[in-house]
Amino acid sequence: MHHLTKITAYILIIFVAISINFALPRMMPGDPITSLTDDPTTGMPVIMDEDIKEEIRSYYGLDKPISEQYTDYLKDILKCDLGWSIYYNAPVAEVIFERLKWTLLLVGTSTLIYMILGIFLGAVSAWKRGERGDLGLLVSVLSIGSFPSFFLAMLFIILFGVKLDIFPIFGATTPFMEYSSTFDAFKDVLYHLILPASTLVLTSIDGPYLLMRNSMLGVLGEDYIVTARAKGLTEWAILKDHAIKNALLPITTVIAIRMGFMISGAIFVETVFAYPGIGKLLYDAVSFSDYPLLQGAFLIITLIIIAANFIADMTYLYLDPRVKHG
Amino acid sequence: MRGALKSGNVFCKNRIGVTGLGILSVFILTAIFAPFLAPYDPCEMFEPMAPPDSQHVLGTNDIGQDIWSELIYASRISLFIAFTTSIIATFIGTLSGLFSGYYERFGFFVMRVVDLFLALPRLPLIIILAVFMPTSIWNLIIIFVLFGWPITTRIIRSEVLTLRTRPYIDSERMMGAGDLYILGRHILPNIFPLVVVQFVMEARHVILAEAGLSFLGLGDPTSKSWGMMLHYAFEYPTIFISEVWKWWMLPPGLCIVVVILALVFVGFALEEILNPRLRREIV
Amino acid sequence: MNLLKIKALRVYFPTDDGIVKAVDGVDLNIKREEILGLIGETGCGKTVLGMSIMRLIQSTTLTDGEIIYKDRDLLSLSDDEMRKIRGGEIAMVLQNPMTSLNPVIRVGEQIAETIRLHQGLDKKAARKRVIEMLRDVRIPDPEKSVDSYPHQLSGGMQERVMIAMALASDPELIIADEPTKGLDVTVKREIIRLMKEVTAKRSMLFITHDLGAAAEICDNIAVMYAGELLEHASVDSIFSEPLHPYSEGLLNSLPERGLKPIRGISPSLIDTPQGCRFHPRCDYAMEICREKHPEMVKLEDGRAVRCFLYA
Amino acid sequence: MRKLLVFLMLAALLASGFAGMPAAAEDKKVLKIEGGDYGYPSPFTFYSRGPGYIRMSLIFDTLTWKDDEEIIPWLAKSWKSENGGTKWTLYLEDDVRWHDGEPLTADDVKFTYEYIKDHSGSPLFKWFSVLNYMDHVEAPNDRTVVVTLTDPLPSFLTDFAGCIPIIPEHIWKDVSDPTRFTDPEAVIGSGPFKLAEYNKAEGYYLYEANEDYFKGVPLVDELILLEVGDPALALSAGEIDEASFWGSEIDAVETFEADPNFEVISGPSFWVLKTIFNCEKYPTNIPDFRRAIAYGIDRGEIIDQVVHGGAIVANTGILHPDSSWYMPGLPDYAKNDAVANQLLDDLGFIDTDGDGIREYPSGEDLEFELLTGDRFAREAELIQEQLEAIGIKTTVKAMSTKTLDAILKEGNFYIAVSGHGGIANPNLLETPNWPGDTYHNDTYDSIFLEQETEMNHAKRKDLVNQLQKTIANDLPVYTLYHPLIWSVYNPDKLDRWFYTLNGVATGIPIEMNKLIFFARFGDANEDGDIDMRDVTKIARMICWLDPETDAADANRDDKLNVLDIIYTELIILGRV
Repeated sequence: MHHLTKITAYILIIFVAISINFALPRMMPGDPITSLTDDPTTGMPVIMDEDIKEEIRSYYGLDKPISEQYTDYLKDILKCDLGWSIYYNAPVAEVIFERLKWTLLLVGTSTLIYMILGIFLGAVSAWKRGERGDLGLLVSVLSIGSFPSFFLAMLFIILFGVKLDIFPIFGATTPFMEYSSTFDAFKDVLYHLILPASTLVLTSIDGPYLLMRNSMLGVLGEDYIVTARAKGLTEWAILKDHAIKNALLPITTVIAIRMGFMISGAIFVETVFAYPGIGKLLYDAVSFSDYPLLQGAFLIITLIIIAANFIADMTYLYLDPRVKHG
Repeated sequence: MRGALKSGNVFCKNRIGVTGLGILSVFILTAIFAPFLAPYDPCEMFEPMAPPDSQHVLGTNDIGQDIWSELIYASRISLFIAFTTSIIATFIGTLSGLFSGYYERFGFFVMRVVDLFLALPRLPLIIILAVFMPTSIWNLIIIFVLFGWPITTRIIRSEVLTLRTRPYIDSERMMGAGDLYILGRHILPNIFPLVVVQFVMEARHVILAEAGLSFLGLGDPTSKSWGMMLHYAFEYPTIFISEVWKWWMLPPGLCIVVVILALVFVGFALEEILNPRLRREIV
Repeated sequence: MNLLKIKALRVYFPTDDGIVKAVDGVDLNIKREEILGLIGETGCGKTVLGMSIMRLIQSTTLTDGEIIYKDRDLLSLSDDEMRKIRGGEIAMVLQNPMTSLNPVIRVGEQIAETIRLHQGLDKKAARKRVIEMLRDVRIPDPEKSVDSYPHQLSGGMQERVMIAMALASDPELIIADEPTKGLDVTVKREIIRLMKEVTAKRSMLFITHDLGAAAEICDNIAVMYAGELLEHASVDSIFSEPLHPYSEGLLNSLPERGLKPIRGISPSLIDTPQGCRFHPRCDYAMEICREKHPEMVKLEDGRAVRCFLYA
Repeated sequence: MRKLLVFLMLAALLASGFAGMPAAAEDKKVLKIEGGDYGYPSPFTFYSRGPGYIRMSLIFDTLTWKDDEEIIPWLAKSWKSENGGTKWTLYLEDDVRWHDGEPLTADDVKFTYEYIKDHSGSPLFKWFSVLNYMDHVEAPNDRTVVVTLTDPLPSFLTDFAGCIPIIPEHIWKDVSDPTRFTDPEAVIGSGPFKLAEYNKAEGYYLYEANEDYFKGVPLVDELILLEVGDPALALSAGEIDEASFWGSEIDAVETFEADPNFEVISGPSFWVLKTIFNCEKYPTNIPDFRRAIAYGIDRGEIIDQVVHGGAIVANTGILHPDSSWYMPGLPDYAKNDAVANQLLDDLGFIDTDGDGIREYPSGEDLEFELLTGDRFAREAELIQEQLEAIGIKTTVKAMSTKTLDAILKEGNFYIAVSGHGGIANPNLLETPNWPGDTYHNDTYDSIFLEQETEMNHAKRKDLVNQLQKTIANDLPVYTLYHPLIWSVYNPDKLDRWFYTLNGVATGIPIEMNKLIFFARFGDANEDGDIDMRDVTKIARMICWLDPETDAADANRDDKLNVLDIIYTELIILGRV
């Protein structure tokens, strides 16, 4: 029953997201055809007569009544057809999915690292509450978390890409490298991933760190910790067996919300590092008023975030027996 | 009143909070007295791309404006956007949080709207809106407010929900006190510290978001904010291969970092006061 | 033969508003196989006293005095040595089982933890032992309950789990901190009966503000007020003839004795009243009570009382 | 006399060719260029922008092409026009083969034109809309194509024959939706390169040289285009061998100029930044008011301060000075506040309340919003300052280019700053204040229509001059500057970069013309290769063959035979 309402809620959110995605670009000024009439790279205008414009409009289905466009849109989404990108001149789904893997790699790796690291540091900090180590960690984590991701990315390029010249400064792979083994390919991808991922990790770590620290401080004040201590358990055993699991509970939901932030952060990091992900794509789509692509990228990002929420909810159910059996 | 004094006392003992507040006041004073502090009008043009010297402490930018003066004036724009947005967003969020916590049916609808806002990716939406709205400071503020209130609403509401069940609220109600009276007289003072925390957190968020949007070139290009300075610096073709970044990119970036850090410190200290569990001394 | 001797124990908490003197010069002995009730109003420092024996008070506290357990001063033991005693030789039943059991760990595991730690049993043997323990504390269907989560059990059952947990390593001394708090009358009675049964041949410090429960289970009673002991006597004598006006007041507040509360409120542990700490609420207060702090007076029948009426 | 001279030149050329015998086979030569994703480089899937076309043009050939000076033969070795420019006969090169080995024939050309015209509903419009002029096309034999047009098209050789890529009939005949055909066959062309790899997500292209190319073997074995975050950084780090810069990026260019490892060439951008006036709204509908503003604006200061000298003062007649259609000597409205003030005073816009801002005769302040695209906010701000000096108050309002375009199209503005490219060709003069459309002048419009179909070059040029003159006098727009563009390259990798006459194809101002991959005349001494461009040029000079003016020459075929003979000789000598 509980699951059912949850799932209904998610379906509703997806539906609303789809509707917003549909409506938003259409409420904005500027004819999508306009974007076809000039060339942002060379700035060369193309003056089209109305007939040609009409033809293009009908080709993209922009001449139909809004309601019909909407039902068509819904139908297409069910068929996994996100439309045809005006700018990239290719199916939107294809354009997105080619880039999606890089974003997922970037965001996934970063999320994994910063969550584990943040949770670990938060736990340590809470454990050492009020001591020198806690204060040091707290101030360092808060400081690094105050860096806008693009600023840190720029500094990284200057420091590691230019001054030290030890990391690549753009792209996700070395172009046209012929890898001798899968391991080589893996190494190359990793090599390109390090700077962007570090940027995301460092600028996001304050979230889980603070949460874990607070949550942990809360947990450490709970009676069952006193019980555990009264049993004669070692401090480490108390931390490991009794505190962390409880402290993690409220954080799982936050992981999902942070996932959304991460994808947003990826827009900056991907832009600065020229990393071929969906964040950069979204920005490009926006600047070229490519409605189908914009809608598609937006929808996919929304779906990812909703999926992350869903997974977090499920994880919460799994972790917390009170909800599972309640 | 005594509670407020005590909070103040705890705050002063909190070194992190005091540091944050100190830094913040320096920036606020800089913003207020910018015309007296800046050696030049930030729009006045000199020789472009001059390196730092005695005339221009941080050199000049790509169109010959004094970067030091620009930096000082930028604190105005950045802080103005941040504080205005936070005030409006926190105000709306607090009101809707109060009423939606107090009136269940109203709250149900508000919370669905809030859920929706929170389920949608905030930055991408802001980007799209920013692209199509003519870029002006006020439009930015509108956009940020639009996405700023839901979080406050949710937090305030859950606090109101717990406060509402307190016995003294019930007794007030039994004694015939009006809803508005109870909200204003009993609930509002209790949630006020939380509102302050929300305000600080929202300000932090807006500074980051404004800098981000400006950086992507979606801010108001004619306004001088730190994000806009970074945008122009990033656009400059030799920013990475020359030494220009040291005086053009680093200062505005660090200003953003420091202001955000100050806000985080203040917010952190406030949260410690609100949440006695986090306080060092457990009584 | 004393199992535990507390000598001049002081436990102070420094706070923003001043120093909280939660335990302020307590002398107390617990004999082997004695069940000693520690009674007093909420906030009088009795829980802190229990916690100090276990050394479960955080490090910022100022602690002074001696807690001698079998010739060893618990306060001067190393953390490791203390850990071995905790849960092994001295066990504790905390108040409020609802929050004292870890909500995300199965109760069986929570009990087994103690067994494995102090008796070195393996997982399987520990589980067997846990089921026995659950049977001992009369939890129905122990094979099934062992895998329950705390929230799936009723309050009474949770309390039984707490008791089982305390008994798990066969301790010599149990410190029970208000184990019957929040339980309804019938359940309370069952728990008391159970505790009486399981503590045969053991010593117990039974901390409570429930005089009825204390009367039922305890051999002796110590009355605590504002951080210090006011009276120490056998359960029969104190219930038949309370000496200290505070003890009398406590008894009079019982429903069966007319439900008369003591006037006034418990003093703050920061600014304790001059002279006798109880004098502002005392019907028999004299001039001397305001000025001088009374000492514990040992009476010939083994009772002790801190009151100028008996000086 | 002239003939003799040319023979001498040719002899010298051949001699020098012998002097420098070809070197031994070296390692694979790889050239890496700044790129980015511009679509799968088939003629129907590249992104409809200049760089996309360039990527496609490496694989697909057109009938004619352009170098830095003129139109040159390509798949068509010669041509003639008849019937007042409505009938064009083109003779194809003999032994041209597709990448898959099939021969390229006149039928392929006929198929291409018909196929693209049939599919014009799909978004192929931009580069191929000129096919609307085509009435029909015939292939009387294997090597001859005859195109019949509905109207004369003076730009046939560039916009039609020089722009539409020829596709193989045997691959495309069964493809119903070319925009969704992305099989490997879709990039089988006849061009100097074959596509080896394409990565859309990362914006990488890998091209391999077509060893059997009818014009010879390209100078590089592999060509790589890749997306880099920061071109200047990538160039100095050696990640790429060439990158282009634009306008205010001159600072980066100067860094590279000082670096002996790099060479820099500069070219025209065919791009203009302009102040657009709304000629329908008071007071910008008053020509003198527009002139006053023009006098108030100091274009030199804008170029110095904002662009750092990386631009030239614009032609007030819009067309770029490097375009062959440029008309010099138009009024330039050099900064002159006195004239500006006089004009404004005469119009009755006088500052009566002494606040430094003029008032309308009605008493309201002379105050506007100055709209601008985000990228040109700094220029707009400077203009704002300059106009304030002549008592006109403006507020800069910056917005995205798309929004600005939409507002300009609606006509909801007074003054805007916006820019566009493509000003090599007169067809851009159709709506001079594009993207606004507020300038209406019947004479102007009729001259424009007339020049569109005028086949006589001199006459057409005169008409275009009239258009430019009208713009410069009427000022529906006041042009500000033309940015310069630069190509910075590593000469060790390839040093033949140049800027194409009026831009590649229809006017893409990009230095990557496929001719750079072949030897040039002047380079013969260096490595023994000779550019076939120069050969044909010399041959054409010998034969007095000018494709543009002598298209209908009766002795043409004889002349072509001579050309063939020389060409064959050169091939035998191994110099091509």
